[in-house]
Amino acid sequence: MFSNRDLFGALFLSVVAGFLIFSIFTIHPFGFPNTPEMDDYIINNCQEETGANNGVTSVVFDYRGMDTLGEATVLFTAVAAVVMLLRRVKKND
Amino acid sequence: MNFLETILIHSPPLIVAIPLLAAFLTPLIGKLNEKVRNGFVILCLLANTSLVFYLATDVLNNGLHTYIFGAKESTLPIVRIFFEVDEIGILMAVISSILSLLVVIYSWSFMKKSTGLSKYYTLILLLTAGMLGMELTGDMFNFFVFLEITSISSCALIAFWTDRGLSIDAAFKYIVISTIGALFVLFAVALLYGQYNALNMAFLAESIPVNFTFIDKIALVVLLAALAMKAGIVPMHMWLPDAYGRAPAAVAVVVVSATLASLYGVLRICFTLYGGIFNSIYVSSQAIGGFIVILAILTMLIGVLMALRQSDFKRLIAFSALAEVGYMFLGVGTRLASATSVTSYTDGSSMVTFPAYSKTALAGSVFHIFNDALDIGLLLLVAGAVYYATKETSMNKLGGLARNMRYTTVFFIIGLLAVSGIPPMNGFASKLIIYESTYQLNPLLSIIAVLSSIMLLAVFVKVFHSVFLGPSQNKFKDTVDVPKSMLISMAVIAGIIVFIGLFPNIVFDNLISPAVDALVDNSEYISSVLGGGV
Amino acid sequence: MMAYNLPYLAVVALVIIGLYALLFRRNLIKMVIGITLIESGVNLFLITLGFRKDSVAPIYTGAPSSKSVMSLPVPQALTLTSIVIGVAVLALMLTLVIHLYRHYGTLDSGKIGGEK
Amino acid sequence: MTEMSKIVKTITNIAFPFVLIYGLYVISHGHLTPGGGFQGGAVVASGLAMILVAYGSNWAIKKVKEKDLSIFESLGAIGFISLAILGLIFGSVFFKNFLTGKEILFGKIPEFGSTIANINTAGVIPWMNFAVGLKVIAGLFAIVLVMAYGTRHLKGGA
Repeated sequence: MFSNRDLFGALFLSVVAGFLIFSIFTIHPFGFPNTPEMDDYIINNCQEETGANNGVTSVVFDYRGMDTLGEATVLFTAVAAVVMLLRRVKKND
Repeated sequence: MNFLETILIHSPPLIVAIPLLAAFLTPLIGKLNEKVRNGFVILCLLANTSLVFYLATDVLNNGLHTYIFGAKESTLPIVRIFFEVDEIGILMAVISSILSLLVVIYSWSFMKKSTGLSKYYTLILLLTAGMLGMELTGDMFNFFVFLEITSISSCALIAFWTDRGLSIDAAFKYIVISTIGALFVLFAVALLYGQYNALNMAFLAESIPVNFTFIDKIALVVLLAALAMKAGIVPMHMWLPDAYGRAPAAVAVVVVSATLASLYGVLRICFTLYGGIFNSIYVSSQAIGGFIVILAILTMLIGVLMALRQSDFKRLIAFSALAEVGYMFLGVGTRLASATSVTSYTDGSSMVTFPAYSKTALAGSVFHIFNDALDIGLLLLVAGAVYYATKETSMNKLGGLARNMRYTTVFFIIGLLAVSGIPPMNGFASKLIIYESTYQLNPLLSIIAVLSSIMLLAVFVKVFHSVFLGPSQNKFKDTVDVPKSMLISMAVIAGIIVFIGLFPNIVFDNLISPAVDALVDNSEYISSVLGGGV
Repeated sequence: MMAYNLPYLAVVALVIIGLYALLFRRNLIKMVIGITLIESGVNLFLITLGFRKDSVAPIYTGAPSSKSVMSLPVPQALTLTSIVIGVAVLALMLTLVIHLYRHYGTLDSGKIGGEK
Repeated sequence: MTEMSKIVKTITNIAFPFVLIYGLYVISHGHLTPGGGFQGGAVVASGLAMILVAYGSNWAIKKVKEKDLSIFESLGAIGFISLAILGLIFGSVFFKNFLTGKEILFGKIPEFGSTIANINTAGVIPWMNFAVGLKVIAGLFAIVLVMAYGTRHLKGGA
């Protein structure tokens, strides 16, 4: 009663579950990041370098500004895509 | 420093910023009138391509460019985003910018009668920016963001003909596969961040070989699986023929270069991020290499066998593109699988020695990426031209077009010879290198590779006969050849193909082999960031 | 060590349920929901990596006491980006589902691929 | 989507100004309190979507043309990327925060005990917050508007 597609799917699912569970248990325990020196650097001098009180906003707009530029582009692409796909198509080709 | 010097120093971000700025301006300019917008888009891409060429000449002459965003010099715990432009990255950027420039010129008249063109050009510019960002960035999370931009914009472009159910279905398959791949890339980036608290590729490449934990193995497998899936390897290849076959021809060419950008991602992960591992630990490189070689052979065979059965012109070219992806993975797999002996030193570190042919295998695959982007691009543009002139894609209805579409027939012959690797064209050079090197790994591989090339040639000769030769049909009596803008872009690609075909050593020596040297040992990639960047 | 990793189990549960919905369900809307589940699972994983035991949000307004530990800001910025990417992908997929429903009249992914 | 009853419309009229003010607060105080361009823009866009649901898509289509939204969205995006390029021109590196430490608007560096009052800090970040906020408001509302219009004749709604 299991078609081979289901068996293949179940196999794939269990392999991914195995990977996930094993990597979850060997990563650093929750609440105790083991080498947070990059984030400590940001926490300690985000006020002088970027002038923002909010550490996360200083990371979003100044330390990792290119991510947010990519971010704004993703949203711009999605809006352009949705507007293009839902345009009124006249019968041309 | 004169103007050109500053432009050169700031060129990595500008290469990504110019298409983005053009994409944001296009809807506004589109409100003025059509011609101004088309001209503006072509102008921006022309400027961008010349900037890429200018940076390429500088990177090939005096090495790697590093660019830090937001500060002049890097702090010790690397906090900011780095753009690292080395030879392989700029080579892929050259391919992407050439193809997108020619596609925009091609779609000036190919898409003239369609609606929603402002958004169409915006999405092509965004796709170009996404690809170039993927190829230049040196930061893992930034790579994920640009990967996402590329998949969203190419999915929307695939679904451009919204009145056809098949295009929408192809786009839905593409976006589901791309999103799953991107999410697993994000999961692997989160694993690496959780382990080393760093997102910079050079810092990770240096700290991963120090203690190669099991989490790094999982991250490696997840990254390779996700990026190979997006490059169209066998078990998850079904989206590729649908995407290329059912999208407008101009869009299919840009999606080809987006797929090759994901393939660049596989190279970057294999040889830069985990380069230290594959040079020292003998078993993992041979295991993964063997697995990739098997998948590559399967991709080749499935691509060619399915191409034999197709009756639709574009879908046939799509399956031959799938077969070509098999060649590229074959080269990469041979490089990894050919690790022979491990000499372990006293201080516990070990060095894997690779035979001579393994480096040429990788060179063959990088050269084939460069050639194949042009060959498949030309064939898709020819298919678009045939569709533009006759509004027909299934080959049994087509016939006798050679009489009145003279130029397109010439371009098709050039593309046909190039894809199936026949001497005068560029496909031959790269496929010959791949045959040679894989023969030394295992003769069966290169036999299958040669066989599938021959079958590809047979398929395309059949296509040439049924579409271009044969009795001239009355309903195609008055078909005139395609307008000038389409001919120009096809002519440029054909010219490049013929040039590479006649002088392969020029292109190989000063474009491909520095790229392979940059790939094979990542020490220069790491030292330029951690040794205090520019 | 076991007790500390319970939040990660939520991540595994979300990703597995999302994958299950994607692989086994035929209805298009359920597949889109599956992808959103995986999306939120990976975002949750990114956030839980950046937590420190009894820490405060990394914000200096209102002068937090100098000895309070702050949670890591970088994963929160990454999650912000990946949430907006999730919204963008969701909007695109739903637009395609609207078109597929309008063109094929059904949401069953089995009947959609045919030549119609 | 069909129009809602009178009660829903009056409640929306009362609630929308508060949502709008809160959203603009989140955008403009991004560098002081948790929030920023994306979060604030999403709050305002949800307020606008509330109006769209209450008054029905036909009323909304007459009131708001998709063309104007795309103009606002492009302006926001161009504002954001030109701030990055200005960083290149003034601060000699792409995405440089060239306004910190200057005495012009948003130029000061906050000391340790700063409260929510001193908004005049964080250099180019507040400008970027405004640009991204404008873009997110126009973008998300355009998506909701076009989808409402796209599915209008699917269910034969008014």
